[in-house]
Amino acid sequence: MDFTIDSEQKALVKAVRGLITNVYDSSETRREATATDPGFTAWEKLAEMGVLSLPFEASPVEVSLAAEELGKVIAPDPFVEAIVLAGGLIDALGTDEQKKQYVDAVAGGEILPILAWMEPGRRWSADASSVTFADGVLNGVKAPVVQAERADLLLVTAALPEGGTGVFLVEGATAVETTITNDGGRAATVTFGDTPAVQLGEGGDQTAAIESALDRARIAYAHEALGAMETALTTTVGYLKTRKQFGVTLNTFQALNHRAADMYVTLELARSTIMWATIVAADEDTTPEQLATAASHAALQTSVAGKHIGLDAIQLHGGIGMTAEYSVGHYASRLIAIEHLIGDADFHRARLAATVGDHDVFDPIG
Amino acid sequence: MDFTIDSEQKALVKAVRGLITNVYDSSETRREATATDPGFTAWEKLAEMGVLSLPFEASPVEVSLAAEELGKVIAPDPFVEAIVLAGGLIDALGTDEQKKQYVDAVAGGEILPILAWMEPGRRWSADASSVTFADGVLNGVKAPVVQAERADLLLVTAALPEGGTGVFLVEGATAVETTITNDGGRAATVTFGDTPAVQLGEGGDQTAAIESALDRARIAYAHEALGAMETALTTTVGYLKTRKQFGVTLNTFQALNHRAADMYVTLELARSTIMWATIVAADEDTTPEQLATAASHAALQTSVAGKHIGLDAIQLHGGIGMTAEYSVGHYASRLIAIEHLIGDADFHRARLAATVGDHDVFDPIG
Amino acid sequence: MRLQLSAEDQAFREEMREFFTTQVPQDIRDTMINHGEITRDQIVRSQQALNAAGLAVPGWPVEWGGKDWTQLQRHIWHEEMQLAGVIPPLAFNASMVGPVIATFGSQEIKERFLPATANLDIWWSQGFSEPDAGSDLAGLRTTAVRDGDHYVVNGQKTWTTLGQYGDWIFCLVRTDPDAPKKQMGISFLLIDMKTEGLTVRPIELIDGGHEVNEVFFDNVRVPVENLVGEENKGWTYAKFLLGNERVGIAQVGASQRNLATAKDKAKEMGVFDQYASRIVDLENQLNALELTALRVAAGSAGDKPHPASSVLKIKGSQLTQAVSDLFVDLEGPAAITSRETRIFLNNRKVSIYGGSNEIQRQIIAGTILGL
Amino acid sequence: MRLQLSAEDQAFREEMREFFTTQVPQDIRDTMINHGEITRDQIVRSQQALNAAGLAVPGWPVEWGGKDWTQLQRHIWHEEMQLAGVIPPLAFNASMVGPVIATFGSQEIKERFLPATANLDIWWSQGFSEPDAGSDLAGLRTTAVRDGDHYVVNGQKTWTTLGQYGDWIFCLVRTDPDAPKKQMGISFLLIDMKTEGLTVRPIELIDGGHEVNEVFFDNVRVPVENLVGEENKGWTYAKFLLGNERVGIAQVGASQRNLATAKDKAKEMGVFDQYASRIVDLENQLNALELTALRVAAGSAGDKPHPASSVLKIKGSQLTQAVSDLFVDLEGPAAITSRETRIFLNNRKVSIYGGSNEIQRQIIAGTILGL
Repeated sequence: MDFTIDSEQKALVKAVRGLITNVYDSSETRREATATDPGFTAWEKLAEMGVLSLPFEASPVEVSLAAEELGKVIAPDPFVEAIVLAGGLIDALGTDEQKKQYVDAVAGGEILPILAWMEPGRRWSADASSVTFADGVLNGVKAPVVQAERADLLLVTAALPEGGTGVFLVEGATAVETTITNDGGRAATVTFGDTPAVQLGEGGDQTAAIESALDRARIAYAHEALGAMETALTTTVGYLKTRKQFGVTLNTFQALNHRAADMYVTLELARSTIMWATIVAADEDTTPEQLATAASHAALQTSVAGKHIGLDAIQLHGGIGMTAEYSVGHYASRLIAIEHLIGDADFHRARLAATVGDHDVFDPIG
Repeated sequence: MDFTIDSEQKALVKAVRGLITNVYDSSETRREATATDPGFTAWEKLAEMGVLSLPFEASPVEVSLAAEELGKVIAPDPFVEAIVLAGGLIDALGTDEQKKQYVDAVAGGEILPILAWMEPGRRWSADASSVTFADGVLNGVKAPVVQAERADLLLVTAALPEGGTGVFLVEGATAVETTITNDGGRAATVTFGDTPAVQLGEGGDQTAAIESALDRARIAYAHEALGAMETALTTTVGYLKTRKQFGVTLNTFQALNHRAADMYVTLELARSTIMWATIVAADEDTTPEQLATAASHAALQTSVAGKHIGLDAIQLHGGIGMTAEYSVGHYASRLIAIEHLIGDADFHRARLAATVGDHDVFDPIG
Repeated sequence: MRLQLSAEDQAFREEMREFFTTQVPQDIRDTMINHGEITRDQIVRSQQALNAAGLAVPGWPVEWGGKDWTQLQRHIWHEEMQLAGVIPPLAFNASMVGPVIATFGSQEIKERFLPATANLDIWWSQGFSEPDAGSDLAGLRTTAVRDGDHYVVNGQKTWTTLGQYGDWIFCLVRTDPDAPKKQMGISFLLIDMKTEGLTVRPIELIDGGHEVNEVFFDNVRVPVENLVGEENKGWTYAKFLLGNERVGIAQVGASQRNLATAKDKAKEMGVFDQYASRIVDLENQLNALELTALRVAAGSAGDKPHPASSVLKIKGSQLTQAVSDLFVDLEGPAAITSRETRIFLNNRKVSIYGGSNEIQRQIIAGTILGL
Repeated sequence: MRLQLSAEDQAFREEMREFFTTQVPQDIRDTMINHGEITRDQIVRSQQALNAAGLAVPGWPVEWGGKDWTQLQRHIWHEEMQLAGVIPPLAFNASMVGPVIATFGSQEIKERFLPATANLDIWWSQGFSEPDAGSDLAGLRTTAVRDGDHYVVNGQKTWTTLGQYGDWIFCLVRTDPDAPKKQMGISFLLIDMKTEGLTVRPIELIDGGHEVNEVFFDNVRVPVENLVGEENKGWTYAKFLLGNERVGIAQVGASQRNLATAKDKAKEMGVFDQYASRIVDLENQLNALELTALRVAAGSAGDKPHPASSVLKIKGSQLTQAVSDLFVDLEGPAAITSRETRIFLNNRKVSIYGGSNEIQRQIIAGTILGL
């Protein structure tokens, strides 16, 4: 068991941090970026630095370290969505030819792929139901699909005629209705009407691969959230130290300091679980079931901790924390969004409940 | 809608308070009382004052006011168990002859009746299952039965041969194994082996009457708990004002004061629900279903508030709160006991969940 | 103790329910119930419908349109209004500046402003908070210097809710910078927002909405007759104003209506059973809150704020947020684009404004518990 | 980053698990696992079994029976011990007075006490807390006045856990009442509990148990050679002692074992599904705690307490209590007579002793966050 990172990984962290804090050098810069479509501006630089190739060339550890740095400034670039999730699925399922066609282009930032998997009225199931594939075409509606309009390539989960769920590739125009998400991003309702599509990979039921890709993405999202929580706490502590009321700085008030201490407790516990989940994902002996368990543990910590830290960061700031010009509100917004992208606390509790009775003591390193 | 009490009721409160604070004039006196069987010492005086006749002669309002005063000093006398619950059931179900035989004697303190309704492994169901009645005799085990050993008359719920549950009267010796309860009281496992018994009242299934009697008892218990919570908070506030640490009184520490404020918020909200439940019970137009809903609302508030206030009272005291010589620990113990006598939070949430979808806005005065 | 309302209050309640559910335009109530965006026009039409029936400003003196209601009746009025999805009268007019003018203003100022205020012909904004003051209201720095028949006002206000719609603004200004205590030397001034030198700048909130503003005063000349009461007595009037608003502080009717809507939504989505326990918990807590509000209303004598007002504020804000949280979770993945999430984010304000919950705990600890 | 333990640590873990589950008397482990009452004899036998295998005092210097283990190995040792239901070595001996004597004591005092301390031939009690001090340890008032070759000790200690079994007691006493700061003028004294003038009075706790005591000193004469280190330097040794105990502070192994037992119990009672979500939540939090303890153990260098120790203390105590609460609720109506309820009440102590959770928050706010 080793939680430390090596010198190369440290160098990666430093490089990503340098890049991303340069692009989003203030809350205002990020706001400007999200105000204009597609809502993010670091993509080319991330491609140039090789960050977009991490899921294909490095381990989940490097992916998570990068995601955490992006989370610290809540970079709006769809690294987890496009690269970890959609890109990861191409890498996992694609035929040699498909990989050849797409992987380098995705890693190079030339093609932005997006996985359209969620369906209206359903809750984070890996299988598709309302979108179906038959006779070479897709029909049905997917929503919300993050960055669907900007995407060059949609990966669409669809119910197969013979049962099971497959992943299908759609390039070019589809009926997309985009809205601004509550964290300043973009998401769309995508409607397929006899839309021609080819299946990714060798065909057949791909539900298990989709589930594992989602679990890897959940872990990366958890790291993004971890970065966001850390900044939210740091910002709050800084505010308590400097903001004066009634003639004294806010850290004169013990009740506020203790609230900040509780946020720190939450943060450090979440950090441990989230780091561990990455280590589980990086281990070559990990089974899909172990990956699912680790992802759900990380997601549950992320949901509960994200809400605690995000919302208390606003409360401890008072009115300023409610404004779009100040940073912490955006961190809370992003943390709430991540919770509903990875599956909320109820969802992951139910997922873990299915197996919690099968073991005695849960051993994270066993 | 009127939460105020009239001058006669105020006089009752004053009289009960005078009596009970005289009998249990300190935490030490109460400890001495619970150290010797049967564990309570105010019974005769409560009978003399007429407190034991309240369920038979007055309304639930008077019963609740008395219970609250007993709760303020956590009087160990089984007022709710014997008088409200068992006595109330005799009054509700008994034949004229049975009432004549028992009610005055119960109200006069000459006969202590106890309802044996809980069964090992079951959770607060009004119907009996493991204790059965057939051919004039009872068989099976009841536990825990509060004050069974001291009881002069056991009312035993038992499954009827033809289905349903009846209430049976058992006088005199039964196989009773008594233990000290965690709040300093007495409870027993009572075993029936071909024990002769006669049914209370006219016979047949009496589950509905048992349920209503339990609900009335739950509301009285809630008032007892309310009294206990009030004293626990008052004691804590007094301690914070006077106890010195680091050279200053504890109320110098804002974090502790805010914890006490949260206890007050919890107390006042619980008080409103519990008072309302009594008013519902006292209203002659109230249906058994409305009574059940009110009782569950009161019980749920009692469970959650009792735990919050009881446990934080100990925490805010520190070590002294852990000791048997000091008072607050006993208040916490009694509050935890009440929670498990009336049905815990989960039980009442489930009970309310059965009907929560049937109405739009819940109107407490409709 | 008695469960039912008195026959009189029962009749009153039915009258209110009847009025609110039939006499206030349906489009307004539908927008409220379905969590839509409320327009300025809807707020004005709603209040004018109320005012036409004499139901907009019941807390005012009778001669200015008020009702001689009990606190319980005012509670019922507010509760039924919220349950029916009616927009309550604009607080700045009905609960804030109106009562101050009615209590402390000259006859001339009353006649000039009160009828228009009750009918929302004048839309009032509030100029109390300042950027560096936060919860420390008395630390305000906006000045008003006498110059002949005018005050010249300079400074900045912030958190001015719906200031973009405002016709007039009531302000606390510092008229005596040399007063020995910061609470002294403050005056209560009424300012026409069209006056030269006054500018309103929107503040965007985290839900993307524009609901609060900064208001800048650059040598704004205000006629001395716009002073309410006496010069340098403004803090007294402000305290009166802040203590006045205790009916409806818990927003319990709105939360109850929202919880009922959430039940319907959960049923529609087929997830009712999954959320039943959480709904029960919220209903149980809302019931406790409603009953506490009734106790406070029934137990309030005269104009003294009941000490339990802070309880209503803390629990009311927590439950507003908790019900809102339920809506977000019901949305599932759609929460990332849902208006419910924006409402949830916006609702973070309710535990901050009007005296944050930390301030309320401080009040309970100090005033009630004597800590 | 690496998931598995190193081959060496993996072997170490298996060795520990093998030892604890086979070489410690079964009756002791059964009593622990089934939440029974532990006797003095069981505690002694358990520690002597560990000591015989060289596993009682791994944190001590090697020459006095310690092991040159990494922090991670000490964590594994403690974790496996708790998972197996083995009673950990008596903290007063193994983690408190032992390390102080080994670090600050003279050679003579080491030889005299350390072997007997490791083997629990001497049962040590702790004489730190006093009735009026609480969390303010340095405010102690028990005095030791030099009289020839003796100190004469007068005063009172309290919260002396298991003092009824004690052979000796290590005490903080005030040797210089005129010292300029209260932390100065304190000495660290070893006192034979059979000395005349020393009396132990039991304190009953709210669970009805007798686990702590008051200890009274009435002109108790203590030979000067029983002083550890230098006179008036006792506060330094006390701080060392208090900072020393970071392995096992979270009691995570015990909580994990208890949660596993709770699962079995819920299944037996046929209520597993009802409690599954709560069990998941606890397992999720315990996992986070265990991983944090591993991070702290792996990241600790030398003898400095890791700043996250307060995190372990706060969350560890909360989860000890939460798992205990689950046991109570599983009991249903039987909770009123159940031993689980007494354990639950007793467990209120874990958020109070060893620096209450309020003190821990203060440490986090001050030391870590710089507030």
